Amino acid sequence: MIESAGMEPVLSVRNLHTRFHTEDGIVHAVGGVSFDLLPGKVLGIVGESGSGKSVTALSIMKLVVSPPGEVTADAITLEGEDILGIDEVRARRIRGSRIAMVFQDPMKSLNPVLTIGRQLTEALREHLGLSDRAARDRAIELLDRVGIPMARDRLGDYPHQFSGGMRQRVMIAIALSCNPSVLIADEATTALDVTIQAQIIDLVKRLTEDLGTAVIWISHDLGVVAGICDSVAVMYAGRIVESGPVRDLFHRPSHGYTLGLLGSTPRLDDDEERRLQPIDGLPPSLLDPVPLCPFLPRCRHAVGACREKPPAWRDVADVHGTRCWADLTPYWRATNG
Amino acid sequence: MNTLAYLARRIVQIPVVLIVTTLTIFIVVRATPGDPVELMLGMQTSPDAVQAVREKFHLDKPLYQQYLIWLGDVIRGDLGSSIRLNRPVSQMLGERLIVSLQLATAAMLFALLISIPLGIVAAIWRNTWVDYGATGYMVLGFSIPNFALALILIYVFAVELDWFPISGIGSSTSRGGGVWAFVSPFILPAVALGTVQTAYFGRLLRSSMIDVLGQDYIRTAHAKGLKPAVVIAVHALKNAMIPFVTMVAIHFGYMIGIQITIEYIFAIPGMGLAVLTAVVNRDFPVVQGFTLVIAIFFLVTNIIADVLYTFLDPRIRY
Amino acid sequence: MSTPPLHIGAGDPSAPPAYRGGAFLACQQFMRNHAALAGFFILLLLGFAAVLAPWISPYDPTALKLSEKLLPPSFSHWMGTDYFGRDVMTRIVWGGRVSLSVAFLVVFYSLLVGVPIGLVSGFVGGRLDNALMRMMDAFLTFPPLLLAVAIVGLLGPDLENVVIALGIVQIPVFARIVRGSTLSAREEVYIVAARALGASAARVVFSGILRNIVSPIVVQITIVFAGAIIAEASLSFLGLGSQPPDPSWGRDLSEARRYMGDAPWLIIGPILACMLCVLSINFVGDGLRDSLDPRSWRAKTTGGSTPRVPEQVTP
Amino acid sequence: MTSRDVLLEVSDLKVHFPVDSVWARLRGARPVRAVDGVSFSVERGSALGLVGESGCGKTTTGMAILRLVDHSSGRVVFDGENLSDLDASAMLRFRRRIQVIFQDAYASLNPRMSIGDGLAEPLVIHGLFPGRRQERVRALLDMVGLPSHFVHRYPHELSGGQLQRVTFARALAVEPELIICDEPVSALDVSIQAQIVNLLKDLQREFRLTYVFISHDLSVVRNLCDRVAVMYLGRIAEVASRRQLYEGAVHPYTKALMSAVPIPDPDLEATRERVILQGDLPSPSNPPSGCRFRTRCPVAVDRCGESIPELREVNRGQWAACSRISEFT
Repeated sequence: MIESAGMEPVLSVRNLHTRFHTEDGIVHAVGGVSFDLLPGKVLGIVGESGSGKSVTALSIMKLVVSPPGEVTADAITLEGEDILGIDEVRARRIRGSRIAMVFQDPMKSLNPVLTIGRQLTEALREHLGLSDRAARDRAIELLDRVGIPMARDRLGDYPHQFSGGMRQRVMIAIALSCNPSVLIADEATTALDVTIQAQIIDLVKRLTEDLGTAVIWISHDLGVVAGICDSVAVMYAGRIVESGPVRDLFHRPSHGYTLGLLGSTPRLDDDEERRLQPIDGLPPSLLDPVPLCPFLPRCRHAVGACREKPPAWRDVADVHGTRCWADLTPYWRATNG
Repeated sequence: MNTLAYLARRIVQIPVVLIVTTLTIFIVVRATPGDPVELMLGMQTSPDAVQAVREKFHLDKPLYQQYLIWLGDVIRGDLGSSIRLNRPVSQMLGERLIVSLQLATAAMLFALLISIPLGIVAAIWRNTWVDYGATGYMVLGFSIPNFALALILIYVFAVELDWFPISGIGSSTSRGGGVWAFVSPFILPAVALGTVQTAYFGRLLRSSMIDVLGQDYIRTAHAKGLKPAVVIAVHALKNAMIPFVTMVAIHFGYMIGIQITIEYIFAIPGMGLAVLTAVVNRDFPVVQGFTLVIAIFFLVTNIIADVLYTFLDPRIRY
Repeated sequence: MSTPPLHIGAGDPSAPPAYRGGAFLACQQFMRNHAALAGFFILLLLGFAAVLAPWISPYDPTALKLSEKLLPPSFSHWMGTDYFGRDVMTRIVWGGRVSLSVAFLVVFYSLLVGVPIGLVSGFVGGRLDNALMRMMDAFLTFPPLLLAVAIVGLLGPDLENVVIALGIVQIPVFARIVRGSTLSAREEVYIVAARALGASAARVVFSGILRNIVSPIVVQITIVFAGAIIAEASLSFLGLGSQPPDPSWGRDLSEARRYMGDAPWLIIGPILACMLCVLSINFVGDGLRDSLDPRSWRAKTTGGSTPRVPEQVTP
Repeated sequence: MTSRDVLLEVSDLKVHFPVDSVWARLRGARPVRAVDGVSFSVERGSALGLVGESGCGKTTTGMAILRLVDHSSGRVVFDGENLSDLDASAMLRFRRRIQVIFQDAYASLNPRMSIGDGLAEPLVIHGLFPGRRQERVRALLDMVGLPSHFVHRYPHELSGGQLQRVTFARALAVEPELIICDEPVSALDVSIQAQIVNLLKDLQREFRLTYVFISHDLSVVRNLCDRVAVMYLGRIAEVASRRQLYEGAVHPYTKALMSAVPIPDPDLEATRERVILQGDLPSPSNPPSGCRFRTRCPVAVDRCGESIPELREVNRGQWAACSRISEFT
């Protein structure tokens, strides 16, 4: 859990659980996630598909449909205000104005039959009560800010008339239109080419720094997370298994899964002879969570305690914690000398 | 501009399709046994009289010449005249087409009135009793032949309750005018005719709506904090309507042909009955003229469907 | 909104599961659909009744018995009698014989002609495709029922001609569906993969494409079958199908119309029979549509993984 | 590099997709020049990485080598024989020797065939292992690390990584020499991706396979390939050995591309110099005149628009297509 160090967190989540009731049983997509997001900071959430990172974001946004979804938590606090128990009408006022979200595929995330201008001004009119004219002016300003040339002329265009990178810029403009205090980017650059990804990351960094927006950056790509985030939470099978400041976490990975991820990831600056160290096997079923560490069947570093009791959260350094019984420091030192 | 070019191209294609269509009909009609003149004049007529009629309708010439003569006349705007009734085909067509279009429009209005709300609520409250009720209605609507429904409607609403007249379409003047006098004879036929379409359209709208509601941009719209009604009415419906409107236009083109049983029951002087009579009597000019118009009508509604598609979906530009 | 990421990993079961073919799995899935199963059994029942009509019906469907005309439903005549004193129930069973056999033959003939046309058109493509499809288009410019009426009208009112007319009307429908599925199947990566493996054209057609267009064809069969039953009833109703005194749902309805005020039960029987039949076919069709999709074949006994299409991570 | 054993040689390959409709042509639509003059060679037992962003023509190049798309001009020579001239039946002989793996393993397996049937299909097509096909299928599954009872499974029952193993097994069934891998690990999670990458390496060593590895992921390519060709808009920008490319790329595009690839190391990321390219990829149906990259190139000058730069050898074995290359090296 990323604890606040003195500063008041802008978003605080405690023990979030999200379950989906399906034909086959209850899928425990998120199983007790807690974190604090500090103002102006970027928190990365990394994990593979099915680890529950997107569902965590949707749960905070109150976008999980119930049924089949079911979201419970001890607390979800946005800028000191409890948003856990609020009704749909108040949740709607928060969405898009105080927490905004950017999704993976900009082509699918924009409505193909509405103009960019329409989609951009919607939230402005809804949340800020701007007139059509004022909303239009603000939309032009926003498009300009996200680097779309000739913004004024492009308001009447449709999403398919934009390239992939441009579409994602539009999505970012929509998300930031009401100056939210939290921006959630869910695999926002995954569908883009690397050169475009670099543009978008650069843009998000610049804009959120200017606006003081706190960001949750969800990604499966450790490299992207290393470049953009202040702190990182690693998710596996619906739980945060390790979290800490980004440098600390990458220099001292303290969970078998984090270590496994780093070992599996090929690097541009690799030794040519380095053989990847994959994680064997497949992720576990989320249908019947086991009480023990869910990573145990795939873990190379399991110790006796792992087979006896569920892993407890323990600190390995200042605000750097892990849910792992094994002490991995020696191993990590040895392999990365 | 490109849409216009596409439209022009589609319109240019119409005559080609029509020539294939009319030629097929021409050959089929002439190749089947039965002589119109004998049917009309009976056996006792003198060979000279028969010959005279034959010559008048060019039936003495080879088939290909008959077709070319007919085609030439059509291009000049002359559809010929009925062998049986000795009336210009175009005149008959005018009367019949108006009646058929009126009935088709009434049935279509009924179908839209029922199917649009039905499809939308079924999609929004998917897998609830609302949905089960709506889909149940749709399955029943699919399964009942329109003439059977017409009989039930007649029994309940005309025979037992006496709310609506059984016939009267096409003879509006006889009742002394008034809006109700004009509208009331259409109600039962329109309901009988439109019920299958309510089921068909409702099902289509439900499935396209469900498809759209599962799209990422709907999630985006919710993430913007828009009101659910706005998300449905603006973001979902506009997309779901694209296949729907296209299908409605195509069905309107077919409507005229499905009417035949309904015309038969309610004694409506429409296109279907006219074709039926003409076919039985081997009244070549009438069959030829009516099929031409029906084919044109179908092709035009198809083009309208395509144009609507481009109009509704900005991604498509031909 | 978002669907839950149902990625449930396969912990390989220790015991290998027993072999189960696609047909078995499809059947298994079909059985889970209660409406489809019910429809299937009703159809089976109607089929048996139609085949065994001469043995199970206590009355003669055509013999006149004017002393018993227009009797309301009773124990001896479950659905009453008609104007000529014939048992309505008996005529419905015999009418089913007509309807089902017409529908069966219509499906058979239109399939026999339509499928090869569609297959050739979709697979060969080019000019041949163009020519065949323009021909099909010409048929499609007429509303199907009107076309059928015209054909029967020309050939003369008779059940055989009804079969011919309805069959002709359905040929383009099958041709188009098969062509469409062939074209889209041709673009599938696994067909490209088969070509890369060196598969011959014939192998690609039969093992790759045909397997995958079976399910749209089967579903279309149910639609055509249901449509043929309604169309036969419509044509008979118009006096173009079976001729008196032969029993037929449409024909009987047409006659019952005249006595509707006095004997409403005459219209109820044939309508119910026709609806029940079409309804059952529709349910079976829906059930087949689902169960023929291999993604629905998850035999719970195999344990382990659930359906999962690989997540697209790159453009 | 004395006796080079070249297995595959591609020279001046062009694939242009013509505009089908007359109407579109009248409105001035131009053919898409997906691949526009690509040359490279691959030595037996080595792996060539073909990298580039979406739309650069890398996949089309692979498909043209396989003759799954028709090329407009150029030559593809496999083991001394010119595949471009062969008719379909002559090509069949080579289908056995050249195999392909696609990105979407699920889509590349027939959903209605069990895994066993799918693996037996290539054996049937080429008449291999008559009478022993069942054993062969089980052996193939074993080779790619899958249990033999998978023969009874259907594709939808398997995970992404398992499916990709199956497609490898299918490719290996006919004992090929060359395998064209089209983004085989891009759709997989990293932990599974690493399993497959290692499997690819092991299989290459065991069967002396040659790979053309098409990928957008420079990090994976570095791990797996001996030589790398970088493509941009249908042409090769730079081709070099792995070491030369990753430690001394010369083409401005290669440099920009590499600087955009994130590295999982926060310290490095904080200090790395990043070339952020402006704008988007131009359309392949209307590429810029001269050097294709000049519209986004940070060092472009006027003369870059004059002529299309040819690949020139900059260092031994390192070739780049840039008219200003002499100024950078």
